[in-house]
Amino acid sequence: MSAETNEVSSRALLSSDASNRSALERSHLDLETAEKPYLDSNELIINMGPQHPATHGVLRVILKLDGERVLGTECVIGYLHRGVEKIAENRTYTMFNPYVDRMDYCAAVSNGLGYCEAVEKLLNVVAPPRAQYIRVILTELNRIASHQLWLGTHALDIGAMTPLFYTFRDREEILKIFEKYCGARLTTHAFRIGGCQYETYAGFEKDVNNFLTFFAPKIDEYETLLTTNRIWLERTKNVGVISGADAIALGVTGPVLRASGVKWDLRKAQPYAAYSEFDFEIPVGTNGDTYDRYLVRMEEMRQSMRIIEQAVSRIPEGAIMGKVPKVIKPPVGEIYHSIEAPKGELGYFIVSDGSTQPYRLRVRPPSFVNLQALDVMVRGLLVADVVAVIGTIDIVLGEVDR
Amino acid sequence: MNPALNSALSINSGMAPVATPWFFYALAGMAVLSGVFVITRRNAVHAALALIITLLSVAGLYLMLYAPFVAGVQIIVYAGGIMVLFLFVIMLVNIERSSKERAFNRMWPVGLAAAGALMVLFASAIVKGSHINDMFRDRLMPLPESTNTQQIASLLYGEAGRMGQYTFAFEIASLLLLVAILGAVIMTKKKI
Amino acid sequence: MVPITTLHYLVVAAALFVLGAIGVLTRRNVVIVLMSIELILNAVNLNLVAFSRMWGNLHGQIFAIFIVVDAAAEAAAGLGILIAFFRNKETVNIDEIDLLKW
Amino acid sequence: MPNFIMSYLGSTVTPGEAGSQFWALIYVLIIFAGVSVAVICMNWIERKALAHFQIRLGPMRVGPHGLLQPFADALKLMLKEDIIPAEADQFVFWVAPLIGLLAAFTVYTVIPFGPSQAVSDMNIGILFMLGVSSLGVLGIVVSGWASNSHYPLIGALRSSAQMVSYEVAMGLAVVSAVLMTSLNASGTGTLSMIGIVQAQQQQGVWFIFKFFPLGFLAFVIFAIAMVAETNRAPFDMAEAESELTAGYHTEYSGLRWSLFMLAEYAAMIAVSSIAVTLWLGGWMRPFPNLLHAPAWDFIFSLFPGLTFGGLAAIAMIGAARMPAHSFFRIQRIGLAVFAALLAFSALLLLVIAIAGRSADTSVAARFREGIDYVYWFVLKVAVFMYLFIWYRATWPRYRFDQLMRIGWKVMLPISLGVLLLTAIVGVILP
Repeated sequence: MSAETNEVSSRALLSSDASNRSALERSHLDLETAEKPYLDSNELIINMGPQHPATHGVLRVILKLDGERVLGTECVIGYLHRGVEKIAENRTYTMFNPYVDRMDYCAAVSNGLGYCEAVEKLLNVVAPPRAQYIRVILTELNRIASHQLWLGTHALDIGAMTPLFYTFRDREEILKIFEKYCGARLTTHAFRIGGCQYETYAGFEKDVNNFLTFFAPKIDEYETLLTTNRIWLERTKNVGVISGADAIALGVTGPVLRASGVKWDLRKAQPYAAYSEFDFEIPVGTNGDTYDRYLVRMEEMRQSMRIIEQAVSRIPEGAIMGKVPKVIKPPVGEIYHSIEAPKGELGYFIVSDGSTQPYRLRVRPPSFVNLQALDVMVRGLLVADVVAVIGTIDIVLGEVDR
Repeated sequence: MNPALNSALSINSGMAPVATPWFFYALAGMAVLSGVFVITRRNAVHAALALIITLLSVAGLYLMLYAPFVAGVQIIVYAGGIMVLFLFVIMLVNIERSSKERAFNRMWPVGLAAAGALMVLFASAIVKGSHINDMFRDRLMPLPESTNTQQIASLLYGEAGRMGQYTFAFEIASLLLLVAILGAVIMTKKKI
Repeated sequence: MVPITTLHYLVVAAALFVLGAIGVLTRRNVVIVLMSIELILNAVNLNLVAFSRMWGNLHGQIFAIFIVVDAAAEAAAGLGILIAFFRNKETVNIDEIDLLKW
Repeated sequence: MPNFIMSYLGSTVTPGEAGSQFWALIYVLIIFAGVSVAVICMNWIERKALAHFQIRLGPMRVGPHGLLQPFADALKLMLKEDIIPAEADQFVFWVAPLIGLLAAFTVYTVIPFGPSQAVSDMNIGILFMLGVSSLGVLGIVVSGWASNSHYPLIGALRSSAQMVSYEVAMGLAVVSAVLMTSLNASGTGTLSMIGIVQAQQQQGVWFIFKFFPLGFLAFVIFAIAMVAETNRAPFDMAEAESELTAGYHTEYSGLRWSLFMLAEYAAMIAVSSIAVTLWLGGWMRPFPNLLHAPAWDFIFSLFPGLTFGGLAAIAMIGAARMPAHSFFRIQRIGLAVFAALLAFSALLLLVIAIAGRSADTSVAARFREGIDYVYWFVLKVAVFMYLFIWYRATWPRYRFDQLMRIGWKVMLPISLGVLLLTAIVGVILP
């Protein structure tokens, strides 16, 4: 962790700054003792979801409203719970690999990368450079795809229908590359413990380069629709503000944290895969509002393109699998490894008892942790802002509930 | 039909409504019937809807009296403005409770008796008035419909640089509205 | 068929007025009492417009417009009072409004 | 033929003014059918145009290019089960869509499609129109309340507050246009819709260009307020699907829901008609005073036929470009028949235009005149309808408090200022 972020976090945790504390205290939700509303009888408890167009799946948010003003929220999760962590205890390390693709299904490649690297760390194996580069390319492509999906649905929540179709059109090109590479579009099982599943197909580099030239003007197209649109500015500026200190205290990571002015990206902070070899910027916001999070993600797409460009041009020759035993039996021990998924820090904590199956596997999903910040962000805002904020946190319920 | 009425109708013959009596009875019946609903419905929203029908019927009666501007004002201000306000307030206050309670207060027989007395008074006034002279029956002056709005405007605002007869009253009425707006805001806003 | 004369309008207006009076005197719900007052004002308006037609001048209509203005003011102020009252006492029943202060 | 039918035929005023109840009824029926057809067309055009904005194809399966989609939709909606929630207020729930529909359709009685092509020319036309269109809000409020559900209630409260607020700015913008009608020799203006258009004709300028930029500002205010008034994007707070699922009609289904949609589109057409009448010269063709020679009349009267001809050509090209595959045979035939129908109407219109070009009193001439008026009016309204779609495709949705802030703190002061300046300029300038 850099000195700068250290300082921020210590302030968040130790300072007795009243406003700072109140924000966190408010976040401890007690629907009964929320402040006295304007008209007693007009206090509504509204159940938003699990079947609601703007909760991105099956999130259920219980809203306590005074008219349209939000007095408190409570997230009810678990509608998509599949017990992924428990399943891990009954599968071998190899067999469990495809399951992680089903957590954040919008960024399946990142999930696989995190899991494979965690197990590799446990085994003390390093993937060969070519595999590392392929991993970076695919992961960054997936980051773009995830951000595209986010942008489309977020804009749709705020009422702009058209960006959704534009982003889906362009996301299709990425999915085509995935499909050609590993046969799957959504739940891409691309990586193996110790390297990659497949060698790149003939013309992979060309496809990726074609995508880069195709996509560069498309980001500008999205931005012409939204970035300077007055309504978009009004809807997103100063909406769902969270300070850097609050964000750190709540464990928020990813673009949400960076938009609050904290320059914290695991690709730079604890470089994994081949990220230390590439030249890219970490976009940082200043206000921590919805608009900054939008800008940060747009810039991240551009930076991802920079990374992919470098990686494709410098991709080394060589093997794609490291030396991994046929039967994976890691030594007794535990490991926590985290990567920067599109939505934030995706961590795997694995306890090994020396057998072929993990003794315990715990996932730290970014959406789950970021979702905590919802209440802090939306208190005092209006119902319309709740959907905007849910959109801007960029949650995937498959990951929240696991 | 007496001559005065005849001449009144003949002046407006260009637009003499053919089925006038029927329209009148329909509108008047609707007005009175929904007036009854207003005061008997337990549910305030039903009462408000009935009142809207009454107001629109009365607007129709204004049209039949060649007062189109008043009819327009009636529709805009009453049906479009005041009644929306009423519905708004009904939704704000808790009507579920009040709709389960007694709809009438304890003194209702007294109130009914007083209203009955009022009705007798009106009836006797109308009967007497129409009995003594046929004033109500005879007089039905023609009013030019096409310049109705202009004439009202010249009474309210004046004409050709002169002040109208009701200009001061009009200004005072606007002051009254302003006071009402301020009063409503001050009373309903929690903190100014 | 009997032609419609001023008398007819007077009868309708009287009926509406009496209905409004009954509403004001017997109902408990303040909102409905306010609505009954609107009914009374309408009855008066109808009379004024009918007389305006009877005498062939527009002064009656002018008065009707003033009464509409008055009704708007009355509704705004009355409903404002109602909201303020409801916030404090949580009732809209007129016979529970029996204190000058609370 | 009976007298009550024939007596109106030579008249140059609306049936309402002429006292011809039979023809008034006929006009009402024509307008009712016309508006319904317009809503059906609008439904198809909106879906197709929106789809093409969004790089989609839109309806393609039901009929050639989805031309029969609105009919399929209507059939589906009519056959659908009509659900009334158990806890709903049955009667009010039942009556609410009708209120909105009645308000939306009653407005059409005073809309002038031509100097005599209206049901009636009321002395208080524009006042009546504003009043009746403001009744539509009652249907929305009441439906939200009767559903006895939270989302509809919030949607209803939102939309009632919204419509009441924007009515103020809208009314002031209308008044500034009405003020402009009084700039004539007698100094008296008019509230009659036909009178307003005739005033524009006499003054030789559409009111949108009058006292530039005052007329234009008033028009812009009205154009914004009318979007808010009809609950369309970007002011569709009342039915914002991402926030309130469907707003006030969440609990409605089937025929009743379609009545809400019908009312919404009818109201859109109605407010567009007000805008066209007040600022864009109503039924007048472009430059009626400048290019007033009979030759110009003739040239402009060819436009309706040419428009239909163009549409027929587009449909024909579409039919020709369909893939040569047996699967598309029926679709190709259907589109060709549609093109033929359009071409036939084009031919008919051209024949009428040519037949009625000289004689001023013949039936053909009267027909040609009427078609011209209606054509230009509908064309101007169609531009607004396209704008409604365009807004919806382009803009995100405002938040409720922002909407109210714009209504009260931006639109109202500007419209008051415009009104004041219009009055001052109107007194000083002439």
